[in-house]
Amino acid sequence: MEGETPLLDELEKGRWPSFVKEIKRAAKKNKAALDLLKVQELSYKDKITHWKHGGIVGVTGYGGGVIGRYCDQPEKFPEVAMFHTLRVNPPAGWFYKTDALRKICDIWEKYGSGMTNFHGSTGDIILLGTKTENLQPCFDELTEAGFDLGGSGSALRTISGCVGPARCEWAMIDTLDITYNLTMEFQDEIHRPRWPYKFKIKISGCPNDCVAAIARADFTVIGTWRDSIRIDQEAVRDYVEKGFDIESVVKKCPTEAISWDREKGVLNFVAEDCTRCMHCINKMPKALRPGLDRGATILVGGKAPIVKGAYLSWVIVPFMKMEPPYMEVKELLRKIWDWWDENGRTRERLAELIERLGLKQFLRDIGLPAVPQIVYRPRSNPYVFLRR
Amino acid sequence: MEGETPLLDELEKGRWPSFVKEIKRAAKKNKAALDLLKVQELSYKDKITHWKHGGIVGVTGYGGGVIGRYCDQPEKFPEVAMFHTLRVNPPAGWFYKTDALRKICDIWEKYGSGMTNFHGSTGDIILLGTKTENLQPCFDELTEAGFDLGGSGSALRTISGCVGPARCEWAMIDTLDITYNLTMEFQDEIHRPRWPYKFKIKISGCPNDCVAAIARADFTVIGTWRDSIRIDQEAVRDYVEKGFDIESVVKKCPTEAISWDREKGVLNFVAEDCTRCMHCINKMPKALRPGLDRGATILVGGKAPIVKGAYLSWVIVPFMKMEPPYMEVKELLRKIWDWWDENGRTRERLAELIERLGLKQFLRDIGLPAVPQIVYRPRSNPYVFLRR
Amino acid sequence: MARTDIGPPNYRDMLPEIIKRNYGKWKYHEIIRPGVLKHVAENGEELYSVRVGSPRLVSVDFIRDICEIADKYCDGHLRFTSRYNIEFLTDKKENVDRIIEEVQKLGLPVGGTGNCVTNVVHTQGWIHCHSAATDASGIVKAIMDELYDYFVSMTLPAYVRIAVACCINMCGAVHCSDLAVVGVHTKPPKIDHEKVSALCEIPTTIQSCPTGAIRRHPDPNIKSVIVREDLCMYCGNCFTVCPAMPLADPEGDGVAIYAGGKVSNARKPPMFSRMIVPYLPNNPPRWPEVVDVIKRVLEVYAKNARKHERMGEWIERIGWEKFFKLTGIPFTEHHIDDFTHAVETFRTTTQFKW
Amino acid sequence: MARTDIGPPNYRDMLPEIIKRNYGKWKYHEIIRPGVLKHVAENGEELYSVRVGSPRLVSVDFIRDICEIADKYCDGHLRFTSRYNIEFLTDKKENVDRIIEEVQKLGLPVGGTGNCVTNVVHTQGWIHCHSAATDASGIVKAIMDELYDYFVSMTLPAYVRIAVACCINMCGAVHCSDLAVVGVHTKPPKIDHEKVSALCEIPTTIQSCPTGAIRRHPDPNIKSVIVREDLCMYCGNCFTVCPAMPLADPEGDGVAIYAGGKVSNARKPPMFSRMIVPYLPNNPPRWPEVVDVIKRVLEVYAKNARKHERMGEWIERIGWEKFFKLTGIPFTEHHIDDFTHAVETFRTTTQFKW
Ligand code: SRM
Ligand code: SRM
Ligand code: SRM
Ligand code: SRM
Ligand code: SF4
Ligand code: SF4
Ligand code: SF4
Ligand code: SF4
Ligand code: SF4
Ligand code: SF4
Ligand code: SF4
Ligand code: SF4
Repeated sequence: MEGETPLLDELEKGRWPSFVKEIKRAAKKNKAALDLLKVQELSYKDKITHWKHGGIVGVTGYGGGVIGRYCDQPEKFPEVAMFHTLRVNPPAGWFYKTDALRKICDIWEKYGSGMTNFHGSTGDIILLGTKTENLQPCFDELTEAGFDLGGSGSALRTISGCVGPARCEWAMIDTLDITYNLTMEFQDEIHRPRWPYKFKIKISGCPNDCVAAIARADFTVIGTWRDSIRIDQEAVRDYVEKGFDIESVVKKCPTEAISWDREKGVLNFVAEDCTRCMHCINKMPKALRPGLDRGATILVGGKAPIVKGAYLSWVIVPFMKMEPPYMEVKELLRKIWDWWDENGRTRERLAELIERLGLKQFLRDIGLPAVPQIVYRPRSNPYVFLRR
Repeated sequence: MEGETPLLDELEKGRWPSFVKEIKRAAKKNKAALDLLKVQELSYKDKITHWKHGGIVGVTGYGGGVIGRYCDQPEKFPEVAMFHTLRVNPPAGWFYKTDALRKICDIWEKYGSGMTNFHGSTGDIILLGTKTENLQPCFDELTEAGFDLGGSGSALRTISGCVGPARCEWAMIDTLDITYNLTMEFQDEIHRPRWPYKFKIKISGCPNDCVAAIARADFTVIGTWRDSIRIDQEAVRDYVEKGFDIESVVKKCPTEAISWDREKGVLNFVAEDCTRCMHCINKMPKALRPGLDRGATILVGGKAPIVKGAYLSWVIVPFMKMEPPYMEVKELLRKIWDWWDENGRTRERLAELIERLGLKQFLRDIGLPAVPQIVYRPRSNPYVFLRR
Repeated sequence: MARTDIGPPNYRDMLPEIIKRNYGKWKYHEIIRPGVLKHVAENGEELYSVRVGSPRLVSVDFIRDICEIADKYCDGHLRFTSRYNIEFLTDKKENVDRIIEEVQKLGLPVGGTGNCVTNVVHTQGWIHCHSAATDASGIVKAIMDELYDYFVSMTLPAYVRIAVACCINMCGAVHCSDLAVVGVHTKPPKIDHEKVSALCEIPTTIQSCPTGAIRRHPDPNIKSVIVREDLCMYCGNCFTVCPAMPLADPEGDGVAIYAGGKVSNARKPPMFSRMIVPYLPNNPPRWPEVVDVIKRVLEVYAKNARKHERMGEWIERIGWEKFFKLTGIPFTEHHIDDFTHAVETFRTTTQFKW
Repeated sequence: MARTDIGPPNYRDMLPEIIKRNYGKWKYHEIIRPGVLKHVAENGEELYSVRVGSPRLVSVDFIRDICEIADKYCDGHLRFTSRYNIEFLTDKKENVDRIIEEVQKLGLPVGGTGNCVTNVVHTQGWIHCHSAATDASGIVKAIMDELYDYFVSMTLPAYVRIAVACCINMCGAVHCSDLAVVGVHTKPPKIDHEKVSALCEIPTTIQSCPTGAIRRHPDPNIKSVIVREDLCMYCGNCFTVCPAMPLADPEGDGVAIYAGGKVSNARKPPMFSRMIVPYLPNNPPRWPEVVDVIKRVLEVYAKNARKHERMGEWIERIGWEKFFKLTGIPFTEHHIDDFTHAVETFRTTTQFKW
């Protein structure tokens, strides 16, 4: 292998851990990994990808979970002539016991290239590169080991949630349980694509949004509260006494809901002005805590640029209680899917459909009330379809 | 007349001066004004307008300046069966000598209803209501008296500018002279409609924009400066000593360019952070004054909602010197008109055309450089026509 | 043959002597009382301007009345402002009180300066326009009778600029005013097919509709158009190009109310006004429901905004949801934008108030 | 027949005991040093998390390596973060240093917490994707080699999140990242007409183009399409639905750089990233021009922003014109939006800096 990949070898240098080293490691035992290394070197030389569109490949009974992939130089790189990936649905919160991980490693060493992504950007375990004939047996062993495939294609994609109540003091909702519960409920929607396009759900425990749900999910659940922040004034003073620059924090409150009374040593707080942005809580976790009347804000439509441009998610339900078995959110999801399925064009994501038909129409059809929290501001144009 | 117009009579009551009183005043001497009163009463009763579309009426050699108007009940109200208005171009800044005004009054008493608007929203003197046959003689006497018609239809409309250097310490450009000079230069464009739609020019002496140019003009000229605000610290202290709440002013500076050093009694100022919004100058006119390197920001596209929605004007030239004979601005206007004329559809205003073809295209075709001052922020989408 | 293209009189010929002397050389100004400005020139000369409210729709005799005052106290000079107010200009301080006295004799208010409600920019309405969905002068009169005290004083947190337009063409400044009333049709055009064939160019008419609601008449023998009513939002653009498609309707017509717009670049950039009430019926002669909303919003603003804060700046600071709460104005689905750039108004954050 | 629809393992089975005991009962946390979090439960129990950088694209042996550490010090438990970092979880404080030691032996950095540059969200690139206009892992490696010190420290004004995507599909978070690199094609698709007839559904292909650049082939005998090159902005959506229209090109392909996006609702609402450099050529293996821009912007930000201020919050406060000035990045016409909601980015005020 030495010297054969001069360009990639450059990327073994430097302090950040090297993926090239990883491929080489796999290549020592695995021919596909070796060809992968060579294809990648060639791309570095040619400045072009050497992968072609995948055909329809997969496992029995599923319409997704596998991304088909072929090399454009199969003669030169026969081991990666077919090089499909499996998307494996991870446990909620990406918590693992080592035995579970080792099982995956063993299976993938047996059937695939030995290369993986922990994780893909949607959150799946990505098993990177295998031949068509290995897909089914690999899948069979995975399910045997307790793992199932995630979503791909025009289906519900693998749901993800932040670490939430497992390790975060700010989780206003049980992100892991919601992720798991919805995943189990919607197995069919995940495995059998039948919608206009992909659909993503992401769940964050609080407005810090540690799974970037608001930017990357068609259906975004973000924990929040309705009552007041809880303030331990003693602990606030303690921060200040230890030299904490409380003014710099207070200054950045977007609503001026908090102010620091230096003389009295009191953090004044106007609950009705607070928009629960988390900022002050983030900076003083020992002194400030979210309120106790908890639930979630539901937003829809986040996505990347294809085709009509990127969208951030839009608030559609300012507050919803989130208690198992999460019937309200499931019902809402089903209604939205039906509406999208009925009205959406091929490759039209929810946001684009809502933009095309109007948020007003969407709310009406779904049966959600129009409240001012849904918009930043009312319309400026006079073009009201009063009677439609 | 008494008792015949019970609804309108209601509007003679109250403290604000009454237009009904005015119509009645005119109606005493003028039959058309009397019929106008009655038509208006009928509208108040029927809750509907009784005016119909005007045909093409006007004066010899002009394509505009007159708004044709007909009553939908000519038998009942023969005196206003025809009821056209004349738009008379006022002196820049709406300054008058009383003899000039009296002449207009006399002419209008002779040929029209005796009712007027001082002024219309574009800024014209509106002579409200006359018959077709009176248009020409009325016009002839008006020009005799030194007045000409303003714009209407798909033409350059009557230009207006704020009071500017005539009575305002903040005029960074000579709004009256620019208004007058451009008006004289573009008489043909005002009187002979030949464009896709209307075109408006408004000129304000400073960013306070006292003629609402930014909202209502296709071509907006707003005075500004490039150097630093001039501060008379003595005068600032004087304000403060007299009990002026300087903190409330400083707090509203959008860029935090100013701050008040209470101890030293000094108004700190960071010139490069100031965006010349005028706020602090407005509040302390005796202490703060605009800089001395003066010119104008040129913006385009302001308009009301028809058809694609309302637009505020967009910056296209951050700074342009404005010295007579204003060649640079005239040349720019001509280029823009040519471009609009060539590319615009019927009833497509400049903003709509720019939106359709792209600001980038507009700048390129007009030959203006792309500078960051033109936008609030760069694009977020990746859809760049790199080669177009 | 008459003279043409002479243009307006040269403004120079209209200026008072003190202005000619100090043109471009003003140093600062003060508002010495509501309605009276004092401008001081670099050389120390003082110019007093007395600002006076006008109903705008005036008779020639009204103009003669004010000319008389200007002759007496202002050497025959006066001006109008960009919002229809009259300004009497004098370099003699002692004339100020006399002007005020004479003006008040005529029943005209002195004010409109500083943090006040100044004159209302408005339009023709039923007085002259074929497009009108409401009257303009009448609503202005009803509003200003109620807000009179705000014209003659300067007690508000900042400027409050009101506009009224009689249809959504919005002649004037409705789209960028602190408070605005706009006439709205709420029924699709009624088509007179015979008149369409006679008067209207069919392709232009079809093309005029921003929502594509207008189609060729299905019967090829009828040279006319039809309107898909579910696509019509009553903008009236078809009526502008085709007189055979009037929208005016005594039941359907009424007004919408907008708030929070501004034009000046002071502090926050210019802002559009935004719809706060989608529809109120026409109720002449005094439109009490309209006046009530305007007054209520103004008073909530006056009570809650900070010093120097324009209506829109205040609302954007507290949030629109809070605005609706404080004013008690109901929020409806119609407030939610569904026009071209609607998505820019959708809330993309969990930040909001209850 | 294999089992299907079993779903993922139940997360409960994966949680360490201390988490099971304190699930939902955490009280507060501290970052005791870069890369090490201490979470304290209501009952006083303490959980330590050691966060470790991963290249994401890893071999099964890498996973086994980290499993070994977890077995030794964490009772066989570990987790990954939403940004690919590995977290070793232990309730024994004394294990923290040991974990760090072992991890460093593997050549992995400990950090990624607080006001740092954490791991880069990224995508497949030339490793696996047919759409790629650039590589992903390679650019990430080049950037992180350079920004390594920012990963293992917490010296920045606030969080800096970087993303890399290999094409404008933007798998990941490019569109809302503080700094982002995205692969861009800059040449229109090259059409293989024979393959089009064989592989592509023509109407779907035509419809896929957001700008309407794709037309039926003028020759009716050729069952294919043509592209109006002046309307194409190289988005690649046609290639996604029709494999016979590849855009990849060694000369044309490269990357664009974006800045100022964020996701959290803390302080300012979430923001989109915005284009700061329209195009840089692919220069593997280390993309020095790209790394240079990223580093330069990061450093200008670090020097100028206020405490707690994210990149986008800082830029919006000082103004984009100032950003371009401070960074020395040239502003070009390509920065000016000309897509659907472009007008919302045009400056509607005289307020700006020089
Ligand atoms: C006379 C007039 C110009 C003219 O050519 O006619 C004028 C004159 C002055 N304006 Fe104005 N403005 C005039 C219409 C406007 C307009 C246009 C409009 O209202 O349609 C605006 C933009 C309004 C908006 O933003 O919606 C306007 C925004 C200002 C501002 C900025 C106010 C703000 O804080 O937003 C100032 C500064 C100030 O007063 O603090 C200002 C300041 C001034 C000053 C103080 C300038 C000066 O130094 O002389 C003048 C007296 C102000 C006063 O009334 O207290 N002028 N001013 C207009 C009087 C209208 C009226 O009769 O009420
Ligand atoms: C007279 C006046 C209202 C007034 O009472 O003051 C007026 C009256 C009319 N306007 Fe206007 N506009 C008047 C100032 C404006 C302004 C304000 C301005 O110029 O500063 C605007 C908003 C700025 C703008 O141009 O966008 C304005 C925006 C419109 C529009 C919508 C244009 C748009 O692009 O959105 C129309 C509709 C049209 O052009 O078909 C319109 C059309 C009309 C027509 C001609 C009606 C029509 O559909 O043909 C009205 C004739 C009324 C009549 O019977 O006399 N008028 N119009 C104003 C002109 C007086 C003058 O010359 O001084
Ligand atoms: C572990 C992880 C969640 C997970 O389920 O995996 C996580 C964990 C924590 N986040 Fe986060 N965040 C995690 C991804 C995110 C993301 C998503 C992303 O980066 O893609 C965001 C949104 C980023 C954005 O806005 O672009 C995110 C925005 C925050 C914020 C808000 C930061 C801000 O001021 O904008 C906080 C609050 C803070 O730290 O002040 C926060 C705070 C926290 C706390 C302190 C919560 C807690 O009390 O335990 C955790 C440790 C923070 C730290 O790293 O210093 N977390 N956090 C993610 C670690 C990613 C990594 O390996 O670096
Ligand atoms: C593997 C992964 C990137 C990675 O390396 O992590 C990926 C890979 C692909 N994505 Fe993605 N996307 C991946 C997460 C995302 C995300 C992030 C997320 O889900 O949070 C996004 C942005 C969010 C979104 O969905 O909008 C994303 C937005 C896209 C898009 C643009 C969709 C849009 O509406 O804008 C496409 C294009 C398409 O659907 O045709 C796309 C298409 C693709 C395809 C299937 C290429 C294609 O055109 O068919 C890529 C297959 C690559 C390959 O060869 O394996 N991928 N893709 C991620 C999935 C791994 C996983 O399951 O965990
Ligand atoms: S989103 Fe909130 S609850 Fe979830 S991990 Fe981040 S800070 Fe904790
Ligand atoms: S959570 Fe945000 S809005 Fe509420 S007080 Fe704290 S900083 Fe202010
Ligand atoms: S726009 Fe400026 S220069 Fe003109 S009158 Fe108003 S304040 Fe004075
Ligand atoms: S003009 Fe405006 S931006 Fe400049 S210092 Fe004064 S208030 Fe601040
Ligand atoms: S606003 Fe409408 S109704 Fe009123 S004058 Fe203008 S065009 Fe006519
Ligand atoms: S009123 Fe407007 S929306 Fe309705 S048909 Fe006419 S042009 Fe179209
Ligand atoms: S960003 Fe584009 S090239 Fe990269 S993985 Fe996603 S689809 Fe493929
Ligand atoms: S790359 Fe995009 S813009 Fe170009 S032809 Fe294909 S779909 Fe159309």
